[in-house]
Amino acid sequence: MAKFLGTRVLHSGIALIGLILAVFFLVRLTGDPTDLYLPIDASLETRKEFAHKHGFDRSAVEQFLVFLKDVSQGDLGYSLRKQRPAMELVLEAYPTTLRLAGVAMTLSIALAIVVGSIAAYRPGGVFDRISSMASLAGASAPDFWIAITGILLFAVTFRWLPTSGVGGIEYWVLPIVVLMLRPFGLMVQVVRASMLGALSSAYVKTARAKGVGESAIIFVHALRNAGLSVITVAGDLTVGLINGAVIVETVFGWPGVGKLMIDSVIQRDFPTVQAAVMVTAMAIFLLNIVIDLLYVALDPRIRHQ
Amino acid sequence: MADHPILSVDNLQVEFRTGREIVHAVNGATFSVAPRETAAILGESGSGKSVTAAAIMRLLQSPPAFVTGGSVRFKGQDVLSMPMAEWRRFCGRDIAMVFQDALTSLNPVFSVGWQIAELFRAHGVARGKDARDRAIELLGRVGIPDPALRARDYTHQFSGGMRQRVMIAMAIALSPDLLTADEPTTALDVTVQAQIMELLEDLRRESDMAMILITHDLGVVADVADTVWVMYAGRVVEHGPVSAVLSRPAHAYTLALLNSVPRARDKGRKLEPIAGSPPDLARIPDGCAFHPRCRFATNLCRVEAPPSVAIAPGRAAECHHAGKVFDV
Amino acid sequence: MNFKNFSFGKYSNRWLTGAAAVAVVFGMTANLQTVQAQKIVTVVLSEEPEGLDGCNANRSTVGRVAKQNIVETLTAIDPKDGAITPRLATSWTKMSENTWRFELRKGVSFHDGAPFNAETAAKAISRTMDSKLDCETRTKSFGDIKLTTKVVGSHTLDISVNKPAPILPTRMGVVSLSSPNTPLDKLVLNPIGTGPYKFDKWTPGQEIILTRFDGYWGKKPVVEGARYIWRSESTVRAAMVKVGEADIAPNIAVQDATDPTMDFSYPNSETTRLRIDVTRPPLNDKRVRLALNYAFDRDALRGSILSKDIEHATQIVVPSINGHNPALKVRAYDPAKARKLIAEAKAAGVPVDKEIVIIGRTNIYPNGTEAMEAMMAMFQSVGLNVKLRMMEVGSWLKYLTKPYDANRGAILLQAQHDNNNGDAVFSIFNKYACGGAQSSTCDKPMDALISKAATQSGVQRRDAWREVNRIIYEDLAADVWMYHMVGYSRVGSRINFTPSISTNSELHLEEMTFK
Amino acid sequence: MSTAEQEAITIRRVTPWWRLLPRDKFALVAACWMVVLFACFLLGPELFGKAATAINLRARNLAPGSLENGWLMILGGDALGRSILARLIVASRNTMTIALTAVILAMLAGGALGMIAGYIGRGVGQIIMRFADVLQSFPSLLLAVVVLYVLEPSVTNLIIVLSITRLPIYLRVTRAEVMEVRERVFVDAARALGGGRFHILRRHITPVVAPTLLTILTVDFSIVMLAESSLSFLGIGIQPPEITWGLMVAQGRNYLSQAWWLAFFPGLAIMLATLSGNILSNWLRIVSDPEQRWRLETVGQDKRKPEKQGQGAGGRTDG
Repeated sequence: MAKFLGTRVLHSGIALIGLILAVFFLVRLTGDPTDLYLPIDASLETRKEFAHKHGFDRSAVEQFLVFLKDVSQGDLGYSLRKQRPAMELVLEAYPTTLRLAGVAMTLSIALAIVVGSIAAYRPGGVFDRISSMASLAGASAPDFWIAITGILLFAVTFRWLPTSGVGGIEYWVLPIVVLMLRPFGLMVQVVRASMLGALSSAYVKTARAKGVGESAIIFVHALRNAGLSVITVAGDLTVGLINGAVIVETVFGWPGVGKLMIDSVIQRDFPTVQAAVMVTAMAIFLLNIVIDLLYVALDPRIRHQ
Repeated sequence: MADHPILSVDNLQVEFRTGREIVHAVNGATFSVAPRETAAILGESGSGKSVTAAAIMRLLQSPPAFVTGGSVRFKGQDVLSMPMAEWRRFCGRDIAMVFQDALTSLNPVFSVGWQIAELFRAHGVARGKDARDRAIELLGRVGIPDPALRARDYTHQFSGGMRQRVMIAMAIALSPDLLTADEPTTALDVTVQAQIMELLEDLRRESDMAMILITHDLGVVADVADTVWVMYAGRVVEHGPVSAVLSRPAHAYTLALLNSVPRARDKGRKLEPIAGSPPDLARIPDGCAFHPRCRFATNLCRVEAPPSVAIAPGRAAECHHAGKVFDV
Repeated sequence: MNFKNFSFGKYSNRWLTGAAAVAVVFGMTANLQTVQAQKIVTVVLSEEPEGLDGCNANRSTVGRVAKQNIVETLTAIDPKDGAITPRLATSWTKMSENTWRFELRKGVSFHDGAPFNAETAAKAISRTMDSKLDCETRTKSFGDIKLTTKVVGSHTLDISVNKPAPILPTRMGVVSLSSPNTPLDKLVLNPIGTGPYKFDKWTPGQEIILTRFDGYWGKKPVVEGARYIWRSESTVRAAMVKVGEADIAPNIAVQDATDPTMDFSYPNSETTRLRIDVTRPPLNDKRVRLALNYAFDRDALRGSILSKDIEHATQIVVPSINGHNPALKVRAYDPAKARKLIAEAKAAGVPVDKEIVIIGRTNIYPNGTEAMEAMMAMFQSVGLNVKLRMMEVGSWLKYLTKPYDANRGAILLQAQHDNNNGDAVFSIFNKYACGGAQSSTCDKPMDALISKAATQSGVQRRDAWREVNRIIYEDLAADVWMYHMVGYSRVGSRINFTPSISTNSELHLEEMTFK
Repeated sequence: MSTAEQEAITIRRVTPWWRLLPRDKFALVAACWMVVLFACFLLGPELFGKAATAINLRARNLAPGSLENGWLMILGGDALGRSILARLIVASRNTMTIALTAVILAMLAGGALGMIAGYIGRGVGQIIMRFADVLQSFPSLLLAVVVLYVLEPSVTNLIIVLSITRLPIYLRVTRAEVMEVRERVFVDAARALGGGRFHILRRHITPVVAPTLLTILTVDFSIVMLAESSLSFLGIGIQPPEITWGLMVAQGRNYLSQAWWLAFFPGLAIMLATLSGNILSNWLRIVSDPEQRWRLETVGQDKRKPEKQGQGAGGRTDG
């Protein structure tokens, strides 16, 4: 096990370095940021002076060498846009994104497993149809549409919930519902698909012959076998959320890494983009390692290779 | 046969509604099993014997399978109309089942010990460590070496024979009164087959357990069974004590079956395979279902369903020419 | 877990009843009572400021929070007519062509206790002008103009410029003064000024808190403190004020300003136009440029895609700016004339059916994309081959500032410019002079006039700028003029505040009172 | 038994798939909707091209349901008074080309890589998986800005960007399924019979993996559509006068408070397309899976309520 983890971490490290290199050079393809930092009316000399001072006029390779020197001294880049060290910005925004992603994913996985399993239990039945329709409708609805209509309805008309902002449980309701819709929709379909197969298998018949209750058959025997593809999709959706829930952060004003990433890309704030990608990449690599471990835990046949 | 039968199936009818036709898998099967007795249900594939076994324990997936007639009485109680909760307690404790292919019938992602212990847990007999120890003890009893260690292994880590032993361990966990074995050894090679049948016999004798053995292998029937029920096209066409039936069959199909199987004492004789192929259960021929393939078939067979002719006490055959077949 | 007698039916009922109970309880407790702190004003901005250093206070995102609230300027520009009123400087006299002497207000101290005098003022000004720092005051409003200061008396300061600066007092209205203890080598996130409110706390991504500064030299304001939050969606900002979660939303979109009791439109000193690339055929022909102006049905957009309160524009500066030429007549919508002009140009061999591309920038101003699509259709209807490409700001900037791409086609650039600094010099040089960073025109005589006007003052200065505007409008016809835009603010029922032209870049808390 | 009779039996036994369609009412409706969409895809731009771009500012944000401006305005007018119905029809071509091509490309590339990674654990498999990790952590917006900044924003570039961002989910799901399937007996049997590695992947593993990929593909369609919508909102997606449902949703975003229909109808179009895609894929999964096929066949049977005893995996049934 330790050997497995060791090689995986090593491989991930190499991949991470490759990723940072790719981001470093690709992001510099999106043009010289000088025009974006300086006001629109800045004169040509000011632009030249600014570009020279911050090294934007140098070639990407030279900038990379400077970057390496800085990194060796522990400076991971300074955001000119926000006038703060880039990594500090990202690490400040990250807890919010992780909390949002965590709560949304746990709820949507739990719900999707229950709904998907019951739907697969009687395919074509009433529950199956309704749950598929509802989950798909939720997944394919534009999320900002749900968010803003939710605010107009529940905050403005009914005054049940605050319009936006960070705070107690009532601040979480709308953002989490919006965040959950898409992962839940996809998860229900995947759980249903894999449970359909598991429920019609021979070992379920044996379990019944042993007098095991129906819900144990669904949620223990069948679900454990359907687990593999369910975790894979859940993992991918969590990655999507780790990359930041842009819509929720934008509409509800949650300071997450999604909005930070989008703004940095649009404003060509290279250090912040690099820092954000580095942190998200580490989280995603870690998540994928955990998922691979879950594979082994869930399916013994894989364990014995 | 003398005392009250532990299981009696009377005129059981099961049909599969698929496509635009109805497949009559079981057409009035009638048989019974006495306590501590081994009843063999003999028939070619497609004769409805496996469906009968599943129907007895209400394991048929419905739709497409529908039990449309007959009754299954276990110790006097009608299994088919039992409420769900009671049926769940019945399965595994009163009747247990051993399936043919243990690899697909055992859950691949749970350890063997866990799956056996589940029986104790599901029926509230034992929990946690106690359940595990009983499982290990059962594995030992069915002849699995080093059971404490092997209990933690998974299905794919066992050989075919060993897997079947696990199935048997699972079946006898709550020492049921009746064990249904649906072709338990078909997937195994001959030597392992003998060991498994021997194991089944020992376990049965130990716990006074009745057994229904579903097979198409005459050899197994001869060695192990007390009574034999020959099924063709969803009906029991002949039944009786094994020795009597196999030595002097009273139904044309049973006779044809015996002739199509090589036996030591008829060395040199040419084998006679049965002409034609098993009937299409969606279009069962009128009269006696076997008449298209029967040597003794006469017009009567083609028109009228044969009555059940009593040959001897506890023996009968549904054949218009039972006497003629008997005297061959 | 023993599933033995766990019949399936019961399981689902228990789940449903549990969920319903939670929902009911939840509904009751959550009818949110927005506790409105008595004298604290909550302002919901459209984006989080990117820093709060006093020397960037002329950038609207920073100015809305800091300018005249935390950091103050020597002189204040009255938005209505561009007149200059004393603030930290009580009076100023012109000593020579390049030098003005300022008498500073006495008895003023910074929030950190440092005294405000000639010496600390000089230190603040030199910090702002230091090229080591990227202060927007320097890069935007001064460019290549260098300021040098000389302490004459304890509260008397001489400020001189390397080029004739007739309107130096106006320019000083843009320079906000921070405390001498502010570090010189980097921009700070916690400005220290002399204003009526001092910086209290900034929770990144969530809010900025200002509290009243008791040692303020001026009248004690009513509002005790301010809490700045930000939401990107205008609909959400409008909803927050309606629900009472915020008191003021300085800018919301026209379609959200639906409640006359709370919504005010105000001219926001922004002027929109399509900058014509006069060097590229067929746009290098004046007839085609005039045809574009006549083909533009300017009344159709007012009150539909854009607000009904916008005014037709004929030049880059809004009427309240010195140098605005009121004599220029709006070119009314006349498609027939446009087609005639195009026919004349075609007859003269101008390639009129060559592709013309409108380069737009998404979210430059509310409904900007729809406006461009409508104008494209209007130009196409008079027979011009016009396409539209909307871009994000990074790509759009490639077309805005020099050096322009050599093999670019005929470009109409969607642009918007704001100038509420009182004088036309801040706008015209950059956009029309040969050396202007965003200029697509280069007319030698006009260039001479521009540089002369920059050195003049008083009436000659105003008339010189008016003449420049006339040349741009009538002789060069270098733009398709659109509108002087308006902004919309939503003010909650708790507050007395009417937005003015400067609300777009300054929000004076001292002017607010409670109903 | 005569051979003719024998044939009769076999033919009758297997109901052709198109006879199964009416059995599942939802699949029938979904199939009809797909036909409608395909018609819009083929004829849309030609028939309604002009109507979709005719600006009429008097009909700006016209509420739906009124017929006095002609039947095309039944769904109302957008921010420039253009008919939303006409735009929906015309936009279906772009939408289908972009979303379907992107999703199918992602599935093919992701599926292929996933199979290789799943089947060959060591070496190549590891490299592919780390490549997937990198792809997942690469911000899709940055990719879009880079591609669309360096190259010209065109439909093909947009498709490339969208399919690259959606590739990892297919790759990972395929790998998971392949690792599971590889253990099944029939794969060993095929290997024993001398089946080459690619033969096994193609003939034996693909049919097992295909249904799950198909399920994901249908939901992914809407995810890609909405990703394109957010790119268009930022100005790096589809350029007017081209239209896609995603662009229409983005354009409606600023009008939600008083012209909800601008974003609602394109959103509805995306939803209906996803729903019908998913229903058909579930139906297809049942038809193509011998074990499940009877579910459809029995639906047509008489509705007589089966007796209580019928007990099995399906439990009490009302289907």
